[in-house]
Formats: sequence, structure tokens, C-alpha cells
Amino acid sequence: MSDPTSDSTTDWFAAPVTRPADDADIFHVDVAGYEGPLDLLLDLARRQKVDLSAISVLALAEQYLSFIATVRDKRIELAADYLVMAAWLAYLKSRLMVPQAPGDPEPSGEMLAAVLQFRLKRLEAMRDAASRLMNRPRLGLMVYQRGDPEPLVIERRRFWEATLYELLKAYGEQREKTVSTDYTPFTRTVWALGDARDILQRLIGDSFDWLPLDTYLAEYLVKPEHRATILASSFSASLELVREGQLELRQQEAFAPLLMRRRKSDSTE
Amino acid sequence: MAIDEDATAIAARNLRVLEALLFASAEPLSIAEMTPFLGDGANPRALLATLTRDYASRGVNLVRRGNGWAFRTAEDLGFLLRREHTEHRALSRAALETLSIIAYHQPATRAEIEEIRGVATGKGTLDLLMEARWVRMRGRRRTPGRPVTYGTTEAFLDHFGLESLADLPGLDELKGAGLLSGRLPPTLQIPLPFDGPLRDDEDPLDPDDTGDGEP
Amino acid sequence: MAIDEDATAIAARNLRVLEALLFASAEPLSIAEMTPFLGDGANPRALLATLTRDYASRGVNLVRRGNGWAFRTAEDLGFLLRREHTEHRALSRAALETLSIIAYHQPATRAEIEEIRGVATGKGTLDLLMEARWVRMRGRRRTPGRPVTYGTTEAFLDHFGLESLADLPGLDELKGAGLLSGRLPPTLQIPLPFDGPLRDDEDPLDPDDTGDGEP
Repeated sequence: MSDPTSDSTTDWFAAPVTRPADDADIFHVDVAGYEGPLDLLLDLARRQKVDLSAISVLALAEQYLSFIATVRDKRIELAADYLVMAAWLAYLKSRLMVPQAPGDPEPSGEMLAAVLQFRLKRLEAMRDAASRLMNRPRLGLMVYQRGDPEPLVIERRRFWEATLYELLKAYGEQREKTVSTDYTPFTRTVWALGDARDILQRLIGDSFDWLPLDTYLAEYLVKPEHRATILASSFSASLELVREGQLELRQQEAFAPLLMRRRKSDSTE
Repeated sequence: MAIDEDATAIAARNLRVLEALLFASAEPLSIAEMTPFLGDGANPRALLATLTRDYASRGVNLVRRGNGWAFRTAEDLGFLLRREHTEHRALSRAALETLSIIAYHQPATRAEIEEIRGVATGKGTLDLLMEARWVRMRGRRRTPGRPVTYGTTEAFLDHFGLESLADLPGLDELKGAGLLSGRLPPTLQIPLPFDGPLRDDEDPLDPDDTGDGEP
Repeated sequence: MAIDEDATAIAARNLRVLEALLFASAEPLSIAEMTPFLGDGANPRALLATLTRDYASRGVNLVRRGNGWAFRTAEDLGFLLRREHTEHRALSRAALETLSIIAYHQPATRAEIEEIRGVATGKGTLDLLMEARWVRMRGRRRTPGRPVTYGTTEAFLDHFGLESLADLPGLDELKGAGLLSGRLPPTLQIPLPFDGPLRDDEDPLDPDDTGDGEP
């Protein structure tokens, strides 16, 4: 049995009329043809052959319950929906048969019956609306659009833009990309300030004679590539030593040799 | 006098332009789509009214479909032109009911459709209706779960020969009987199908919103 | 008298039927195809003549195509259905690179372009440059595989404001303009581009030569 609660592929035009109308054994055991309990109820209601607003809800509930009972006796699986509806209808039946006691907070049987009637009428109305829609002069069936439309032709023309500069730049970059360059990282000797200070201290020692910085550093200044860093670091270090009062610096004029000597401590003066 | 003659000539030309445009297109054209082709100061509505009148008695009529306008063969000639349709697949009952529920109750969520049908609606049914371009996702209802709201399209109006949703068959009776109400029993306020812009309780869809997942 | 009135009504109806038929048909209809839809004793030719006259001044005309008849947009309104859309777009980086290599190294084959760029050049890039009318196929190199040789066009010179290819800057100028860094091996040479007639190693293209296929 297919799942009756999901959409069946039943054709609305072909199938519904084939369902046996007012057949005495409407309870031939088949729920597969119904799209859920509401569909089944609507079908049962139609069999009362009256306006939906005049159907006997009690009779309808009984028919549904007996249908479900038959189906269950035959041990046919039923989707939960059908059983929930059966439970609700049993409740509806009981509410209809027992008069509403004053102060009863539960909904009255009449109200429940009205709800069911409304739902059935609404479903039927939608079915009716669907068939009225389908019977309208539909496009492609009764009404036609232009068979050979002449669509708008849009001619796209693209203008590409580029400047000579962009062109040349692109070329330059391409050519450079292909040039294989070996890159060797350039390492340079750098005298750290701390090292320069230590070396300077050691070289000057206790000499109290004015001597140019270059002379002190003569042995280190052999390699020309080291000259700049050595001089720079030593000079910085010497300034530091002057500030500390350990060294004296003197220069006669701009670019003249930088003379330095150990400062005589005040105590020795 | 000369100005009047000019005006007449311009109107005549604009009518020809509209005729050509509408004849050339298989799909309805909106006024916004037609306006660029008309001269400055043209009144497209008045021109369309003239064309509608001119063609009213002919074998081809100018009809309005939502915001669009299109030439369609006259309805009364349908039986004559009716062709053999082999590939026209009949819609399943589920699809038909779902379509009519969306049409009459829009904006409608899947839960509302299921409430009326009393059955779960497979996603395939809605997909099929959207594929047929009759149904579209409108937005998301501003309620817990943010369900997608569905509505009909202009192609729906076109296919079923409706100028607007107000032309839905039996709409007034259904309204009178309170059957367009989602609530029970019929409330005082009876909603009417609505395919306009988003309502207060609808959020727009994200650009990449693909609708509800499979339930 | 009554018969005449009937005849007029029948003719009017037949005209409507023809209008609808011709409008809805995907192809021009022959008289033989239309006749079954008309009443007995109808004169299709006379009806078609009437319709042709009725529509002669409208935006849509009834025209004859061989043995068939069809509605067509009036010729003077044909421009309506054709719109030109021009867009200006910047050349992609890949296209610029390819173009510059072709400019300097022409005649250049695709393989040569790829060797310099170091990446495969999609056919789309070359097509685009040819669509822009800046690059043309010159001929085919007389080497295995007979690859197409590409060169620039006069439109290229025109667009980039060059009198001739000799105006393309050489090595020193490129360096001077900062377009090539100083750290270049002395072996780097900028070739002299050549856009003259076919060289000795080039064969002319066949008239129907459409270039290389996709690699």
C-alpha cells in the first residue's frame, strides 16, 4: 500500500470519477486512493448526497469510525493521521451524544461539528476552485500567444580599453619575470655598540694622550667595507663614554681628526 | 492646428510602436518595458486603452495580465484553434489543490496549505508549481520558524487568462461563505488573496534563499 | 438582403479566425493549411487580401513568405527590436600581457607567447584580442605543427597612438621609464617587431583557416 498521507500521483481529471459513487460497499478496503483522512471524510460526506452544510456529522463520524475499524480488522496498516482523526471523531461523537453540561470548559459537540463541517466545505471549495481554474480558457490550450515571437535582438558591442603605459608595463613585467636572477643575501659585518664600547675601552686603556680615533682603530679599519660600521659604532660608543665621564673628545674643526683620551678622574687631578 | 496634427501623428506612431512591440513578444510586457520605445510625453495607459478597444472585436485581443499587457487569441475562437496536446501533462490532484489554495489564500505558508488539505504537502508539489512558473516564494512570514510564504505569479494570471487576482473564479462567493478564512469559525475579517508587495508580517527572501528544506 | 448580412458576418468571422491562426502559428501558413479552419465557400485569397490591407498601416503587417503568410513587425519599426548595447571594458591582465608580447615579438606563435608568459594562453584571450581588432592571424610558421603566427593590426597602432611598431620603446627607453629594473642581465634583448608581409618562414593562411584549435 502506498503512503496515503503524501501526494499521490492520482490524476484529478482521470481518477476521481472512477471512484465508485454511492456504491453500497464503499467500504471496500482501500485507503490508498485517499489523500489523507480529510479527503476520505469529504468522500464519505459526498455520499450523503446533500449539501455539505446539511450533512449529519454524527453519521459521518460513525461511517468513518466503522471504515477505520474494517480496515484495521483486515490488518491493513494505517497512517497515524487516520487514527488521530478517528480518535478526534470518537471524541466528537461523544460530545454530540452527551448534552453539554453548564460550565463545561470543553468545546461543545456542536462547535466541534462546525469545525469539521467548515474544514470539509473549505477543502471542497478549493477543489471546486481548482477545477474552475482548469476549465478557464488557458494559455496554450484555448488561448494562444504569438507563435513566432520576434524577440528583441540586443547587439552587444564591446570596446576594449587599454593604454600604452599599461601595455608597456605588462611587457616589462613579463620580460623581467623570465630573467633568472641569482639572489645571494648580502651579509655585512656590523659592530654592535656594546662590542665597540668594549674594544674602545680596551684600546684606549689608560692613555692620557690625545690620539685620533682612526689610530686607535687602525688594525680594524683594514677592510674598507667594514670602515663605516666600525667608525659609526665606535663614535657612538665614545659619546656614551664621554657622557659617563670616562673619555674626553676633541676636534679642531669640521672633518678634522677626532682626538680622544682617557679622562683624568677628578681624584687624580 | 498644426500642433494638433502633430499630436495625432505622434499618437498614431506610438500606437504602431506599441502594436509592434506587443505583437513581437510572446510574454506580457509591462508599461515600464514599453515606455522607452515611446516618444517623450507619451501616455502609455491611454495608448493601451486605445489599442485594447481597437482589437476588442478582432481575432486577436490585447489583454491585461497583472502588470503586463499581451496580445492573445480571442477566447471565443479557442475551440477552433485547439490543438492536439500530447505533452501537456495533467497536474496531480495534490498539485491542483495546492495551486488553488495558494491562489485563493496567498500569501500562504506550507503549514496553511496542509491545514486546508489535511495532508502533508511533499516538497515536489511546490517545486512543480514553481517550475511551471505559476507559484513563487514571496518571502518569509514573521512567525516562529520563519516559514516561506507562497503566492502566484504573473505567468499564473497569463496562463489562466486572469487580469488580476480579483478575477479568480468564485472569489466573491468564497469570500461570502467565509471560506477564505484560515480560522474557524468564519471570522469577521476575511482575507483576500494578495499578490502585491510584501506584507507587514512578511520578510524578504535572502537572495540565495532556496525555500524550506524537505520536512 | 438577409443573405448579404449573413455573408458579411461570415466574412468578418473568417477574418477573425485567420487573424488568430496567423498570430498563433510558429511558421508562415499556406492557404491549404488555413482553409480547413474557414467556413464552407470562403475565399481565402480575398480574405488575406483584406487582412493585408487592414494591417498595411499598422505596426504589424501581414506579409507573404513564399507560399506562406505571416504577421511581421512593420519594416520601418524593425529598429525597435534591435538595440545596440555598447560597453567599455578594461582589458584583463592576461590579455594585456599577451597583447604586449605579440606587439614586441611579432610574428609570434602561441607557443612563443606561452614561453614568455610562463603560463598557457587560453584561446579566449587571443579571440578577445582579435575581437578587439588589435591582433590578427598573419600566417602559419613553417615548422612542425605549422602553428599560427600572430601580429598586430593597424587598429592596434591607432588605438595606442603609435605611428608604427618602431615607436614601441626599446630596452633603454623601457629602463629609463622604470618599466624594466636595472638588475637585468646584459643578454636581455628587446626584439624588433615586424608587421610587414609574410616572412620566409611563414606560409599564408588558407581562406577558411580559423586558427588553432583549443590545445
